[in-house]
Amino acid sequence: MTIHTDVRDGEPHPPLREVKAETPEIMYVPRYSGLQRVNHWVTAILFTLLALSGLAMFTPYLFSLTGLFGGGAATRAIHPWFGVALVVSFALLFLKFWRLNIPNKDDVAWSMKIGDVVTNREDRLPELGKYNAGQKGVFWGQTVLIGVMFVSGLMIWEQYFYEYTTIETQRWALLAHSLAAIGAIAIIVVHIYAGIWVRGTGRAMMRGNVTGGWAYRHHRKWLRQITGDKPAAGAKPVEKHGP
Amino acid sequence: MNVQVSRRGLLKGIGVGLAGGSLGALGFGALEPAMAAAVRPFKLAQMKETRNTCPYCSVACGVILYSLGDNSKNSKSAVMHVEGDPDHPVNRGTLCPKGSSLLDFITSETRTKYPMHREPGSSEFKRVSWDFALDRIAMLLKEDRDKNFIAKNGDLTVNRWTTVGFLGASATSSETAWCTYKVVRSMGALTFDNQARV
Amino acid sequence: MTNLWMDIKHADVITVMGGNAAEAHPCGFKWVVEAKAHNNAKLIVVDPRFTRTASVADLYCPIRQGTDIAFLSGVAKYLLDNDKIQHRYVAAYSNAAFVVKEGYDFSEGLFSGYSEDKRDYDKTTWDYEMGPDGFAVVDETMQHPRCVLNLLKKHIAIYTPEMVERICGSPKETFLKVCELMASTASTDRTMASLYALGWTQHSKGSQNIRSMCIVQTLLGNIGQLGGGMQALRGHSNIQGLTDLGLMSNLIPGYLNIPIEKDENYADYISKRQFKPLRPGQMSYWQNYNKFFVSFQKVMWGEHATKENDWAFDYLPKLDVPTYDVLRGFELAKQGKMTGYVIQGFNPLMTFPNRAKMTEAFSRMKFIVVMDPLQTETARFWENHGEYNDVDSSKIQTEVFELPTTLFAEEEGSLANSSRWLQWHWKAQEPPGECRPDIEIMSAIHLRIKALYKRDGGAYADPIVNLNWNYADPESPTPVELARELNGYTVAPITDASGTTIPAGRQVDGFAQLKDDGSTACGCWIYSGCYTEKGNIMARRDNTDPGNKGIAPNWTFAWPANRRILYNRASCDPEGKPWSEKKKIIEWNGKQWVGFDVPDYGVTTPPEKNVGPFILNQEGVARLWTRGLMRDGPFPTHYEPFESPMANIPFPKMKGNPASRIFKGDLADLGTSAEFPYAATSYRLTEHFHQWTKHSRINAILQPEMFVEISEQLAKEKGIAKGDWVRVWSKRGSLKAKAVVTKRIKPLMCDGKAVHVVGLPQHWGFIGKTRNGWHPNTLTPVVGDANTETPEYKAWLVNIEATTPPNDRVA
Amino acid sequence: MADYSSLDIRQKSASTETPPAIRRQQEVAKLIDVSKCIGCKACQSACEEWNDLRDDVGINVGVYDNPHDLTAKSWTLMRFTEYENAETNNLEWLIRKDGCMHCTDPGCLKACPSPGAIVQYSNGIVDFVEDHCIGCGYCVKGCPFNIPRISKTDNKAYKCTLCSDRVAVGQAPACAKACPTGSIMFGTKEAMIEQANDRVVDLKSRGFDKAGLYDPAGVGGTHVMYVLHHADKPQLYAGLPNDPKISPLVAFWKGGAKVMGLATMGFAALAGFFHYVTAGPNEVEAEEEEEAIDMKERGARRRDGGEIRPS
Repeated sequence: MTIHTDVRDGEPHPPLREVKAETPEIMYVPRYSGLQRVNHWVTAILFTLLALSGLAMFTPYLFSLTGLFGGGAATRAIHPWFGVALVVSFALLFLKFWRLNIPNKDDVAWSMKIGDVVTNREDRLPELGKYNAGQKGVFWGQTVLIGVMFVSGLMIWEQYFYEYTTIETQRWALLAHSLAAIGAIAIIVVHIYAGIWVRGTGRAMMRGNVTGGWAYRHHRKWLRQITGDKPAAGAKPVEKHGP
Repeated sequence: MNVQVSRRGLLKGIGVGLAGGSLGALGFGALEPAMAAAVRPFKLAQMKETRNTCPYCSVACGVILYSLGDNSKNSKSAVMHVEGDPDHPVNRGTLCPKGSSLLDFITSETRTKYPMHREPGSSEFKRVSWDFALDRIAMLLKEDRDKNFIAKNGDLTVNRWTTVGFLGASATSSETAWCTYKVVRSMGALTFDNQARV
Repeated sequence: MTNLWMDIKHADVITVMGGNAAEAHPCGFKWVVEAKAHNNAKLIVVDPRFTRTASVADLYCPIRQGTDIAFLSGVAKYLLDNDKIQHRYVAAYSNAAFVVKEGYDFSEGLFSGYSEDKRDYDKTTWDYEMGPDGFAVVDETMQHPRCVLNLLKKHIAIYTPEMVERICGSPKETFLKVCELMASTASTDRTMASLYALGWTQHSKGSQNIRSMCIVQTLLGNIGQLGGGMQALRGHSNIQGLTDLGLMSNLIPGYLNIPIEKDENYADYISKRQFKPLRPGQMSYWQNYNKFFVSFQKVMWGEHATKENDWAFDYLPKLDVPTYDVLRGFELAKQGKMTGYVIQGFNPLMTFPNRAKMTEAFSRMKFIVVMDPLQTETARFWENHGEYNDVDSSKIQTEVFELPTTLFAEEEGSLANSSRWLQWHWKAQEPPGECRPDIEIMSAIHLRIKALYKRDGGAYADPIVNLNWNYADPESPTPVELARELNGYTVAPITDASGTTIPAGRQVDGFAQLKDDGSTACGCWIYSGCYTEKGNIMARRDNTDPGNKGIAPNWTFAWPANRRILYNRASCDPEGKPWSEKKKIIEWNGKQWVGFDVPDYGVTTPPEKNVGPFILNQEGVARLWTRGLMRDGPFPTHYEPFESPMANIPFPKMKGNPASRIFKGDLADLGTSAEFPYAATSYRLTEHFHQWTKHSRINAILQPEMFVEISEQLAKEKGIAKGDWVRVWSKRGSLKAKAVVTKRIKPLMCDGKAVHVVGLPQHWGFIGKTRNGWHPNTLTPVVGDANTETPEYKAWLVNIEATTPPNDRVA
Repeated sequence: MADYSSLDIRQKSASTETPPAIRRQQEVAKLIDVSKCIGCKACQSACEEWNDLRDDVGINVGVYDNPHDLTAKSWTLMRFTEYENAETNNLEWLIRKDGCMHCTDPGCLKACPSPGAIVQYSNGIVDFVEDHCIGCGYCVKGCPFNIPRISKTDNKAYKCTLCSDRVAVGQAPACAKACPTGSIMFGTKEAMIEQANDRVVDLKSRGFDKAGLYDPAGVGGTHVMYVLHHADKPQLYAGLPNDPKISPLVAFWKGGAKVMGLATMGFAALAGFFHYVTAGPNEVEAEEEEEAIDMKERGARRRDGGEIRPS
């Protein structure tokens, strides 16, 4: 049986034991397949384009953003098509990940300890599966908001769907669309920040894997599951050494 | 007369406009980019005005025909817009939906443009020359007049011709009508009528 | 119009009946709105439909089409019963006091002298009793049983409000409201203007419809007054002009007559027409009939019209029948007795009654020539356009010419409007393609025919070869040259009334200068003064309006003699003082008549002379009774339309107008109310002008497609919904149209029976920008007014049902 | 081009800078006297002719209204209503000329996201500047009278300009000039209100006690006003709004929502930033890497473990 190992410096492989004595060996845990990563980034790019073109039409202060898309009329014309593309791309993500994002009791426990979450006290948090409540929040939040924006977007897509709804409905749609967009953007800001804040997360979407330690620290249940380990009876969280 | 006044008013308008223009040139206009684009230039400013009368109903509203070209040799005049004549005592510049759209009447696609001739039994018109048409019409008229002219009824001189009818047009000028009258009556024609009844 | 458009603003009451001024004459109607807004006038509309005129009316009264005489006779009765007449006016300015000859009688709807087989009257009993002095007998006291007023009372006695309601379907209360409002103008300071159009003329008794209102207006003293009068709103821009210029079978310009066979020579002809006053000292233009006639002959045939040859009297054709009007013309054509028709700016196929008959008539002619700026259905009657014109071209042997002409924007000249104004207009652009002015076309035809006659001779060529044609360019006489002829000029030196001599070759100042000795020539005496030595009077554009009377005396030229309000002498009392200061037009200042308009009277004739103000009439007064003038009776009488949903209530024996001419074939083509239960009528919409504007994109947008208007009740009965396709058919034809189901048409309760009205606008055809459609003439009967032969377009019978779309509209 | 226009801008849509406001022109207005209107459609005709518009030739659908609705090529329209007045038992044919009302507080302008695509001149005219129009249709939602229409040809918004080109040179709008009965009058707003008051007096004298002027305050008054015989029931006239005002939805979307939205997004970003500088990054420690490996080995020992695969 083999163990995936790696040496920080580029030396040739010495025998296991010796190495183990010298430098700590790091295990890498695959998290996302290539396709999933592509899917995520396509969605991300579309989201950005939508945000920029949407904001341009949302407030005069940002109207100049229409310059990025070749002017106001072009922006108006392209925005809904970005939307359609995003919906398709996000739908794939959704199909892939919705099961893993079904909330469970750990999420409750985790959410109770949100204080420790923001203060980086992982040691005080319950063991978690592949996703924590925050990540699930992002997932379901976007799912709902994108849904809202899609439906309301069609209603205000003057060029093709003007006749199908009353002007009053379109007014509601317009408002809903804007509010949903604000929400979605805010969530994305948090999502991105989380990626910066929790080190080692980025490579999950860049390289597709995370370090064992990252998995151990943030998603231990998931790690146990994939390593086939069982928590020691009554095992308590390891004492944290040092400050 | 008020049309003069109104024309002066118009010129004043243009003056103001030009003033505005030069202001614009001085850079003030730049403050309001929307304005320049918003207001369409007044299209009649330099058009030729011709006084005319609406050819439809008998109110005979005064109309002003605005046309392209100033009668200079190299410009072919064409009516571009029709508007009520503010001087006219009856319509005072107003026009009904027919008068207001006289332009589309003048420029109608279904206007006749060339003499057309349809031969007996044919299912189509063929374009012919004026001379062909007029020669043939004159010939047909004379032929029938010579055949059916009635000089006497018993010993009464009656000099009438009734077998070709003539209809006068209610929109032609009185001068045209008079010309028609002379031509028709001189032939002794009696079957002669106009639109007075319809 | 006896008055003019702007004058309507002075009216206190305006009645629109037999017309729909708001829709047919919107810009003239502005003066009605003006009267309402600034003269607190009340507007009455009497119409089978609640029209757009009714939408701004103060009082709307429904009426069954073709019953106007009953309605107005009812009004006249109300005025007489309630003593709501302007007594002095009636006494002095009408023939109320004239005594009628012994022997006149009226019973069961017929006047004395009727001949069934001739469908005509011997009018000898309709004359006045003549005194030994050779003048008509007058009974100032109006006690004489045979004086006009008493005969009138007797004649209209039957038209009680109840009878009016039974015949017209006009609710009694509404009818009485109308009477009261009209009666309010019997006072000297209030006037009513009557606006009418083809809603009165297009009936088998059209002229009598108008007479009925004339009687009412005369009793109310509203003729010749500011804001009063009979306002005939002519249909076309120059139909007034064409009538003035006599483009009719029986007329010479200026309402002179074409001689009839019995007029053996000039002397004989004149003697029958020369004016004979019926009252002492009565003056009239017609005293000068001979001058007008000779001057006309001179303008026509110049030096070829001489005293010796009776002023070329024989150059004129002589009539063997009263008229060769269009109905007769196309009847003859249908019988194959016409060789051809030359049609100038006219679309008879889609205009004259009974489309099928028209198509047949055209198909039987050897040739037709159509001169028009627009492509007309007439010029293409032989072309198959599916159900809209389902003909077999190969079977039609008619040779057809379509000659392109210029239109108003491409020529100059004058048009005579309803106010009798001759307005000059100018050319704005060159015509498209090879269009030519009608003048050039007519000239070309004349010159060619003249050349043929000169070369080959032929039937009586003299009037043609001798026709006065000395224009600078014979191929193209200018409108100015022609206008100068119409005005008239001196052929030889003349001395006018003031004693001054006018050399030869000068334009005359007016018809007063015309002579009967051949020294003057004049194309149309009533137009005399339109183009004098002062220049083109018709081109005057001074719109100043002294006294704000709405007269604008220096705007163009109005015939006769630039007079704007006819009979304006009647606006003053017999002493020459205006009936009302507020409504002053002219007055007697002790020496002469002065005021805002040209006096319709001898300018220096003093009131004491008692010359009647109606100087066009031999009586000098307004006619409540007409002597020989009307073919169908001295008084109007209620006759049902030839196709009517009900019998004539007061005169059950009468079917239609007994004096109307109707041809055999057309009589057979009349339907009965059993087969065709609904009362149809045809009319204009304001968005369109006849079939011209269907060529104009904008108008096509405003009213794109033919429809018929019916009441909600009839729609319910027939299971027709808004916008459905319906089929409407009569004894003569069938058409399809969209259904406009409206509250504005309601069933009329006539004699306890609900009469449903079906309205058909008349603006569509198979050429132009609008959707293909039919013209109501597909359905209308061929019978005309007894006096003018105006077809009965306003009242006939149809049936209606829901149907499928025409083939070209099947989705 | 700075053309003949002598009209100054009072408001511009989506504009971040305020137009010069020292010049004040007299406000103009069009007064439509419904009681004088005969529904002849001269205004429609004159409008299409002057503005060089030609709509499609439609069909008849059983009413006089043609075209059936306002379009990008029909900026004004007669709307016909047959009303049986229960009080008087009279049939009334109420005919209203529909078209832009040129509100003092224009919903279209408020809603428009494109700077200068909708302007209001200081004489009160509200004008669309198609050059700047992006075709989003927000003006349609902003308008309380359902007036603007987006063209299917060029995806730009169109409506009555009150003939700003004519007014700019001191002429009345084409419809007003044409109107045969003077049902449409044009002048300073002041003069029009005066005129309206005269008309109301006349109408009351003819039995229309509820006659009045329609100059709805909900939109700050309009520069197209109506004289109505039944001013108490504007709805009668083909659904003329009783009390038009800019929809609260639009108002909130263009007001509160904007601020709130920008705030929320900004806040999220700042929150992150400050959290980072306080709590700092969340890093994986070396022990945790080892624990992971140990865990792996324990797991492997427990059962002849297979490969570790992403789940």
